[in-house]
Amino acid sequence: MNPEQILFIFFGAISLIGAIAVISFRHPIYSALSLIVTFFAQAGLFVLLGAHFVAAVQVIVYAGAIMVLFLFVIMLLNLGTLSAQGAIGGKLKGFAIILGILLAAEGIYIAMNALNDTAVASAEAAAESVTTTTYDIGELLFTKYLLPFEVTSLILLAALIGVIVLVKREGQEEN
Amino acid sequence: MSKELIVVLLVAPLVGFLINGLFGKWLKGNEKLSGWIGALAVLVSLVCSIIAFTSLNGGAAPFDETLYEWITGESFAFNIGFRVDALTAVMLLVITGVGFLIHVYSIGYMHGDEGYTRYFAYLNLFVFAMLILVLGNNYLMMFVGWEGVGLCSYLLIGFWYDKQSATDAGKKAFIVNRIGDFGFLLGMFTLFAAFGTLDFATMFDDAEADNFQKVFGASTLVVATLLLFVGAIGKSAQIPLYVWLPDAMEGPTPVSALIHAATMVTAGVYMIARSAVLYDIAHTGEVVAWIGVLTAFFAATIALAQNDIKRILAYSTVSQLGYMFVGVGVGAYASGVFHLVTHAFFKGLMFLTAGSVMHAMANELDMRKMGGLKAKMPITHWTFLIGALAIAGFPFLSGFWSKDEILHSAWGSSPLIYGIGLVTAFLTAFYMFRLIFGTFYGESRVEPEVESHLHESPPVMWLPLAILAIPSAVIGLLLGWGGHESWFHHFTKSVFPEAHHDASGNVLLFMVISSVIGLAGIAFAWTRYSKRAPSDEPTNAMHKFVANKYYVDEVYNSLIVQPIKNASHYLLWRIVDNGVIDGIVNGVAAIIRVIGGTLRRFQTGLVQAYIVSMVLGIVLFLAYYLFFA
Amino acid sequence: MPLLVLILSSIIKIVIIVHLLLIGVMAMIWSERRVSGWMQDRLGPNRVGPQGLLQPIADGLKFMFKEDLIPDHVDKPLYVLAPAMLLVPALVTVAVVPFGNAITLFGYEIPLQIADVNIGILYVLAITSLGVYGVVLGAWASNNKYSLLGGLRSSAQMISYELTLGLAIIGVLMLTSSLSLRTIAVEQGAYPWQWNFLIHFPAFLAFTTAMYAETNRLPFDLAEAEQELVAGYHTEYSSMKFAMFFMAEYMNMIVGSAVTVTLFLGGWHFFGLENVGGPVWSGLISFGIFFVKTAIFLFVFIWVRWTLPRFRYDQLMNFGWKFLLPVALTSIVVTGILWIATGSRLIVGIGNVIAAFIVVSIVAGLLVMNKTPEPAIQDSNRQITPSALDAIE
Amino acid sequence: MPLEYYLVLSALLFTIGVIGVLIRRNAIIIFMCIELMLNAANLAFVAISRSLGEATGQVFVFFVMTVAAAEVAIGLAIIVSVFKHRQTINVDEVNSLKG
Repeated sequence: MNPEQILFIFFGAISLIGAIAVISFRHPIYSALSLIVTFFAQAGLFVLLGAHFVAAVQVIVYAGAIMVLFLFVIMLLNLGTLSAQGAIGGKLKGFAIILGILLAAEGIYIAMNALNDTAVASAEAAAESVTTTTYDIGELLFTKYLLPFEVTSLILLAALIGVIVLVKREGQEEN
Repeated sequence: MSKELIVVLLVAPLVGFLINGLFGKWLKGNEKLSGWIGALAVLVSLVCSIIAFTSLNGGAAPFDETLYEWITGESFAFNIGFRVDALTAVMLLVITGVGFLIHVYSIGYMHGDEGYTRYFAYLNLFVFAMLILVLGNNYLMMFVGWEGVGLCSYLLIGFWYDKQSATDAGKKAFIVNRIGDFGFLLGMFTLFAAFGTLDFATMFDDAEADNFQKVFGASTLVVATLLLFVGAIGKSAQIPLYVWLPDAMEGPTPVSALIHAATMVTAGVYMIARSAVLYDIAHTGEVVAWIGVLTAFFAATIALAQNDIKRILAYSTVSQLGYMFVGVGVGAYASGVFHLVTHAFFKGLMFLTAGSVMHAMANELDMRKMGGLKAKMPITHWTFLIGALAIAGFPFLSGFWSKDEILHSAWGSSPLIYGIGLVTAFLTAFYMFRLIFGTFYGESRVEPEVESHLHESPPVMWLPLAILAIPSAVIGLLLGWGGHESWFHHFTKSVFPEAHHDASGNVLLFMVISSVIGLAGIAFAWTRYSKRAPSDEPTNAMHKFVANKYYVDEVYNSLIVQPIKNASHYLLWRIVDNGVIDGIVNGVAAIIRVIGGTLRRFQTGLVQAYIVSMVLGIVLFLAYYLFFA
Repeated sequence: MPLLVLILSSIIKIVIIVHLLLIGVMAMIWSERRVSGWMQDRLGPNRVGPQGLLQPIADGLKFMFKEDLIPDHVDKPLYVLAPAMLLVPALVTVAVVPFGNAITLFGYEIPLQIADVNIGILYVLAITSLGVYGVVLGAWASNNKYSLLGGLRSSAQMISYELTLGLAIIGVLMLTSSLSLRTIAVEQGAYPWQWNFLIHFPAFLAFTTAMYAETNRLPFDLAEAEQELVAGYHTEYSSMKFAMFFMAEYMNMIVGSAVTVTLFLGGWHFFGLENVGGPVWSGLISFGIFFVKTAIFLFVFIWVRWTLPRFRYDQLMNFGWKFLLPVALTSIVVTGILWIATGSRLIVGIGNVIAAFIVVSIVAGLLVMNKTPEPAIQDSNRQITPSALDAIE
Repeated sequence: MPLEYYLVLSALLFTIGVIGVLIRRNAIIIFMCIELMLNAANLAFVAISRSLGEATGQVFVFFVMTVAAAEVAIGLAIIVSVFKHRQTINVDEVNSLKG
């Protein structure tokens, strides 16, 4: 077992455990914390895959900003655990879990088989140890994907305005 | 000649249209500005046209280039490409030159109108479309322009859209034109099926080399050219589709001058001149010539009995267009186009003077209520007189040269056509001077309250008149001196195939004959109308028949319009629409209602229930895709 | 370099630097109190040891031997976790900071840096952004309104100022074309007029200010404003757990200063002094230079504390969003344009200052023009109800 | 490490996210599960990007993160305003979608 495998198993296990914890904890704060753990493990996997830049951005964006926002809202609304009974009864819940297991089985099947004799599989051997640098990403981002890049900026702007409108109007109603 | 020049030439009116069309609201307070923007846009085009004309090098160096690939398929390509040769250059000068003057004239004429900026937007758009029509180097581009000018014509005829008669006239023009356009389209399809391209250059070369798919056997080109001619009949108001043009006079008078006299209606002539090679090979010119001469005669007779000055001019236009078709029909393409040019000037001039009269007479058009206007409106009178003399074929004025050439060529083709043409020339001179005497001479029949306001038009209106009067008078002499050896013929030689019949007979004799005929018409008009007003009521049955335009509109109405209306009402609406289509729609709705009633029970409002079904779908789909597909 | 040497040298470096940091914290506690005393014309601690130098040790001992109280109403796991979550990021950040040039021992050249990561500056930003969790979780776990308010304030504040923190260094990155802290330090050169703080003066100011906010120092210490929130997010903490919060704050200051020195103040460079002496000595001297620079910067921290009063919450947000952020953004735009257009650092520097001045003037002008009478802050933000949202926002 | 391992991990994480969306009633946790699914996709992107030896996949991750950030901002704002109106973020009780 080489170090990469050990690390993969380590980070993979953490992210799986974290993910399961997200959907198992009653309290949203703990879910959020588990999610942060999962994100960290994913960042570790990214580093393992040679994607340092993405790993850093993963931590900055997800752990540093998005999850703080989640915590902020949870704390702001002071959400406790929700009462157990709901319209979705136990049957539907069981059905949902079965569905999920089926979905997972299909996903694993795809992951194991569907890539045979594709371009991905043939290219794999050639490019096992390639590390993409920030420079590569930047170059792609500002040449080939310049338009999508600009469009994302528009999306962010739209989100910004949307949030302001959503929250502002409410505020004025109350005053 | 550079690509850029052509682009500027073409785009300038478009820019004018966009400015006036989009920002007209802000320009409204300053309507002069709006008008001058429109005029300036056309002036730019005019300057470019002149540059293009001079750089043509006497017709030796045509320009033919593709700017943009428009539609590309496996085996065909339609391009946005432009061709400037002698024919196009002449058309460009006419369009932008007359167009510019009419724009300037309109600044004064449309003063104070509610839709001032809209008017100039339409006018600029028209110029743009017309330029595309003449600049295109293939039939598709020509068709785009063809439809564009049709649209603008419709918009401008119905410019005063709150007037019922104007909107009706607009619709009539549009529908009648559609019939012609349909023919044009079919012709285009035929040509495309035969040649696999619509580019003029390749198509004409292939046609000359007899290298094309014979879709209709030997008569392929006959079918194609006749279909194209149907388009020309619609656009250029020939029998039997001429009915829209007199009604089109409902639009503002400058529009009548620009679109329904000088430029758009001549598009058909241009198209045939452009397709000269095809018509020559197909030998369909005779049909064209006969339709033309019949239209010329027929319209001239109607014009005899009209009292509305714009209508007289409209029928005169139809008649003169007929002459042009005679010209291009008998193979004297240069003569036909030459008449197009001279006609553009003198008919544009006459319409504008008619507008000037209307302007002074508070929109009165009936010459029975005019008379003696010469004293009040000297400039208008003199310019109109020049135009009328030109159209009547007064010696050495422009119409004399061009009409003479056409008649001369017609003699070589068929003496009968020549004969009818000559009679028409007499009629033309007669009704024109009936109009002049009725309007400008004799006792004043103007109503008193109108008379007190009678005045000469402002400089912005009479200046274009004066300017137009000059070419109306002399352009024939300048371009046409020497008959078939004239400058104009030399210039356009490269575009048209060799005339296949030589001008026979004594040129001078023909000139004398047509001059005498023209003068006789004037003299006859003088004897009848110089002292008394045009009669109020038709005196005999024949007169009444002619005055009512041979009841052609009524015949069309009862033969075509009413049956279609009835069929639509009883068959299509009552049975097909109400019964079948509504039945299907209602039935579908009923089925969906039943299904929906069942399905709505699944709509619980719980997002998660929906997501569960969504995921179920994904799982099933994936399963099918992975294991069964 | 053999792997063994690499591992060994790394371990040694880690041990040394962590201890230096801990000692630094103690030094900071002492100097903070002494400098405060000096500034307020009083003595400060002067009883334990010479000049009161042993005072931090006494404090530490006291913390250690106090009862480790866990209140009944807290969320226990998070309550315990929170101080560590604050302290660890502060410690970890230091891994990529270059403390000096390389030192040559036994024929191996050892860079004075724990890890030269090629995305070093991103690493710093990523880890810094995690500091907020300690505060927020501690605040929430305390199950105490004051703490919670402190935590909320802190999280909003940190998210806001992180933006400025990140954007302000982009100008530096553009001119350096590298994300590695060592490269950035090396590129700046030996002389102060080549250092980044002159080229990116407005960005430097914005960065420094944002860093003050990130470390929750006065004038940005709203998360623990004594007069309003008792002690903010660490109200319920005592003993070693409180000490950890305390240490984390000072450690953040030290690391922040070190990062600033690296990014803007030329790192270990000072008039070529770092190259004097042999391979060993030059390394030590460069470390010394770096140490002194950081110390001076830390002094400024204390100085600012006793110079500026605390912001009100809305002022804090206004300042962050309406002044610092535009300044940082302007700096990016101006630096980019001028660098491409002229390629002269001098012009970039001058342009940055002018542009920042213009932007600040515009914003200030707009604010003055749109000034409406400020509504009195409602009492309702004492309790967490939906309406408290608006007051906090 | 073969690519398949990463893809299997990604599939598992994604499925956990799906299950979370299906069984949890707290809107915020559902939201987190969506983030989890996005992240699983990111993992697949990066893994395949490495296998192909080019950075395109990472660029897409970058876009996904941007969209995720925008989505979280909007989503949380909606949750906050829903809470203000109805004092709950239980998706079972927020059932105005019912026809």
